[in-house]
Amino acid sequence: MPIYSEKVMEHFMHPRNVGEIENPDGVGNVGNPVCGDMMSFYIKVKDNRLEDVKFKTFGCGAAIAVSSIVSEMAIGRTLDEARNITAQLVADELEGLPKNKFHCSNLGAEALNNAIDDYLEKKKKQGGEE
Amino acid sequence: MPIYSEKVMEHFMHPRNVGEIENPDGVGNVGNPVCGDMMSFYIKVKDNRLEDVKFKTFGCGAAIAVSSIVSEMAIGRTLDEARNITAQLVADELEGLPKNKFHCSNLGAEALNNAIDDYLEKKKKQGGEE
Amino acid sequence: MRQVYLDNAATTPLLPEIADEMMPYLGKYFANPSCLHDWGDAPREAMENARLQVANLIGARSEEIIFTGSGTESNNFAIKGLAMARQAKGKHVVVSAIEHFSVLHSAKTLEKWGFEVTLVPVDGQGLVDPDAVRQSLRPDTVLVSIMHANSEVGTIQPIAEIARITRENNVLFHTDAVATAGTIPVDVTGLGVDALSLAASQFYGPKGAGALWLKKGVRIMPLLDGGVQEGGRRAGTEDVPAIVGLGKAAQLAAGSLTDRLNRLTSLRDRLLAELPAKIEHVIVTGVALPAQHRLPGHASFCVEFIEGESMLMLLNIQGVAVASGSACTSRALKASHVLIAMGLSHELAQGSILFTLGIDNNHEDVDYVLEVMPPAVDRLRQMSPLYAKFTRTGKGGG
Amino acid sequence: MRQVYLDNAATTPLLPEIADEMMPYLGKYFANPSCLHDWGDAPREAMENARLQVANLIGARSEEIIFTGSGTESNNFAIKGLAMARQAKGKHVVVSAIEHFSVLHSAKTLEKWGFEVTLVPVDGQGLVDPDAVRQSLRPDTVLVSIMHANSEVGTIQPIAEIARITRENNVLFHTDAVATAGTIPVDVTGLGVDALSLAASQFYGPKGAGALWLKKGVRIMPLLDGGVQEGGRRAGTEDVPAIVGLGKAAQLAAGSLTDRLNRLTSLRDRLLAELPAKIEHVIVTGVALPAQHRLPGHASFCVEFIEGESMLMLLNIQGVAVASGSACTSRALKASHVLIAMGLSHELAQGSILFTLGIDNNHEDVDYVLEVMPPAVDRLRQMSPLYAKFTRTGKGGG
Ligand SMILES: Cc1ncc(COP(=O)(O)O)c(C=O)c1O
Ligand SMILES: Cc1ncc(COP(=O)(O)O)c(C=O)c1O
Repeated sequence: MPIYSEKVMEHFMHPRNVGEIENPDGVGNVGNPVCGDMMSFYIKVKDNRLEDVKFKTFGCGAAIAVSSIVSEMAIGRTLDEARNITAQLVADELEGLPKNKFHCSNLGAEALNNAIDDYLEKKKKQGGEE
Repeated sequence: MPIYSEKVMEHFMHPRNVGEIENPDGVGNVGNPVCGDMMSFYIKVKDNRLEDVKFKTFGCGAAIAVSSIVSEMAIGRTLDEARNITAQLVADELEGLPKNKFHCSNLGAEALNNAIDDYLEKKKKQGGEE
Repeated sequence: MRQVYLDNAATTPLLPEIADEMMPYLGKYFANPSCLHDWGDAPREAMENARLQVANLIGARSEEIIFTGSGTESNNFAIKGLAMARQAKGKHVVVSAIEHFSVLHSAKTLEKWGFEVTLVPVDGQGLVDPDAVRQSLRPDTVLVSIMHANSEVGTIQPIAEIARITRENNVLFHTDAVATAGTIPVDVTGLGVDALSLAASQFYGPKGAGALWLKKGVRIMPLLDGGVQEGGRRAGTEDVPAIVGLGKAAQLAAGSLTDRLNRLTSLRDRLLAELPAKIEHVIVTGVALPAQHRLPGHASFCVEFIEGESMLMLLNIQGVAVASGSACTSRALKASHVLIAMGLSHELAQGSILFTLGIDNNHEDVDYVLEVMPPAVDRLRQMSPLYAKFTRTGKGGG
Repeated sequence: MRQVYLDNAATTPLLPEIADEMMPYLGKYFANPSCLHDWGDAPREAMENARLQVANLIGARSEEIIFTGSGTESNNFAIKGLAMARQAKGKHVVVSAIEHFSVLHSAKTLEKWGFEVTLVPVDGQGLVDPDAVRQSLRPDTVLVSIMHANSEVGTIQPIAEIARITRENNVLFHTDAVATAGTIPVDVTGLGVDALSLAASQFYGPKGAGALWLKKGVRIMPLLDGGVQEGGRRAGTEDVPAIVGLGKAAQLAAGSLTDRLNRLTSLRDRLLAELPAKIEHVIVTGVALPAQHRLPGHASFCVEFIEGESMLMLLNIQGVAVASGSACTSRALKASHVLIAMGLSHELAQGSILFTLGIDNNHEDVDYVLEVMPPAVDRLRQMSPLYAKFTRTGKGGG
């Protein structure tokens, strides 16, 4: 099935960080069944760093591999660093994606970003409540 | 080359009665180079019968075979009998012609007819002159 | 590892005896069949023999067969060519919502050319209601095209009934029989249609050869203009080896249709029955058991909470070749227009998976699928946010 | 009896090494290249390799190659597809009077669709005058199509010169290179065209495979609507074996073009020189010696006072395969539109005969033709009323 790189296949076969985080600090959801892919990212933040990232994904092989690599790329990063994980970086890290699957790498970056937004939002609210 | 029947091929390879008749009793010409076929039929008439028929033909294999068989069918016939040599009879006698070549059998019958007309015309004129 | 090819709707293997039949035309009988010299004889005669073989398969006359390069070309030729030849009479065309893209997109092209197109809906099993066709007809309708069977959900349409309606209304009727010709009995008189598309690569013949059957006297505008090949209706040097292969495939199919049918049906019925029994939340798409109005080798499903391509990939790793969505366009990303037209949600439609059996398959292949499929589904569901939601809330299931 | 095939313009034999290359795709690599599972890999990779081979032959990029089923399809696709994609800009198209029917009749179809078509004339050698193309251009001209070489008279057109004019005027330029690609050097950049048609069956490849090269960025309306194959520009299950054969043929041609060219030219030049020397009242059609602007294997004549098909038949009986009029449409009865456009009389044009050499031919073949041709001509002239008239009156000769 060499429409996918070996790296994509490896992550599809052995996805890292599948699952949910109980009481996550942030959650990011993207996609919908019409476009064919849905991703939920869960993050745990400590000292402005992503201590843990988990995901659940409904989608094609590329979507699963993207989720896996994004989670791997994100763990241990500061929030700012994590924000710099672009679709292109994700695709490069996977040694390329077929043209019609590039949008998947976009979704992965977006889901992570949404989770970070969610964390910051919550924090702001908590700050306001304090 | 089995687009042509064996009979067509035989007449094409060994056409009967090729040539001209010196001082013919009638001459019939049909066709022109635009349509691709030209036939000249020469007849000798004796006692209202076709004593001799010869032809010259410019045209495809079918045109040559048709000329040959028409000459053969005509020799020895009365003028009225010769008039009954239709395109269909010619095609049948040749064991069939390809659809796009059927017009050749028409030409053959027409050329013979024209030669008979020419003969009758001349005779009438001679009769008038007498 | 066991290798199990279950993607016969995408294309069937070429039978070795058909390939053998083609060989001389890839060798010494290479000449152009239009040529007048002796070299043209063997290819021309072989082509005319193939024409007769194809005609015999569908109960037609050989002069009614026009060879094309694919099912897609036959459909484009039929839809555009029949409509355009009748535009003086009217500019309305009727097709079903679940036609193959070669019909649907040809109809779209007709729209660009000033035609109006009505899409007839289907029910939850993918069946066209003949009455809906009747109601779609207008005084300016010049063509109806309803496929004989759909290759995504296997549903066989009531073509003969629809044909009665088009005949009553004096409207031309084309059917796309690419999924049926050579697979189930197809008889143009029994079906009552005016034009019919078929393709060799769907019944163990070669790629590159299709045909359009056109009832004697029906006018059509050529799609490929040029030389006088195929009576001036389809120009271009004929692909003799492929045409010979199509003929041989037709002859073999005609001779073994019932055998093949029985064999495939028994395998199919096991899949239709046992897969949903083994895996929770799996629905059959198209006609469920007892499945008379279903293609014999065709078992299609939607697996809830997960997506088709990832299932396909996991099965592929186990040596099993299947399709998801439309077999021929697995690379298109959108949910199958067929499943959506049948009323399935996008979520469910994304989980489509399609097993299409061929004459080489056996019960061990089915056993193997039944063994490797459940863990694959399980694994993907463990990753799925939709499944998580369902197990949490009991909601989202179909 | 000696068998001499001299009808390579109708189609060339398939080289055994090309057939060998195709075999795996008629066997175990049968799958649909669009499929996502492993079965699709080998056919897909083979197809992409073929795309590169074809691109290399004509100095193009592989993503610019669209596979089709024939030269005719490529031409229909180009003429209709390029014009229709530009109809908002204008509805005027320019083609030469001696184009292949697949171009001419496509242009006629455009006329039915509201386009205007200008036919550019040719001179007595079949050459298009670039200035005539310039003068035919109008503000609403959207497409010019001039063939690279004509397969009836072998004349090679000044494509690069014409391309300079179309570029200056911002008009799209397509060339039908079916008679040249794989036979003489064809370089899309050097030619300066925007689109180019070719076909495998003209250079020892299989039937059923052609290509349209389309410069990157040029828009086209598909001729075959349907699936997403060929980037959505040409739908239908790909004929992988034929495509592989096209690729291999392109590779072999690229590697031996000069050798083939030299070999064919020397045989051709003998025919062009010796046939008119041996038989009275024979004229060369197209470019006479020294024949740079002539296809290397191509020798065509008109024999006065007799008709081509009957000559063809007599040569056939002697084991020699030739064509008369248009090679691909020998069954059409009218005088060649090419010869008429070149100003020949119908009478003369009917006597057309066409020897097209291939890489299997040798000098003994030429000797044989020079031996059997004169008596055949003589025999037919003895039957010809035109020859009789000429010998009587000295009139009617050309
Ligand atoms: C019902 C139907 N119609 C048309 C086609 C198109 O046929 P092809 O791929 O030969 O062009 C297919 C392809 O599988 C099909 O299933
Ligand atoms: C110049 C030219 N264009 C187009 C064609 C048509 O090609 P095909 O017969 O492959 O459709 C031919 C056929 O010989 C040709 O010579």
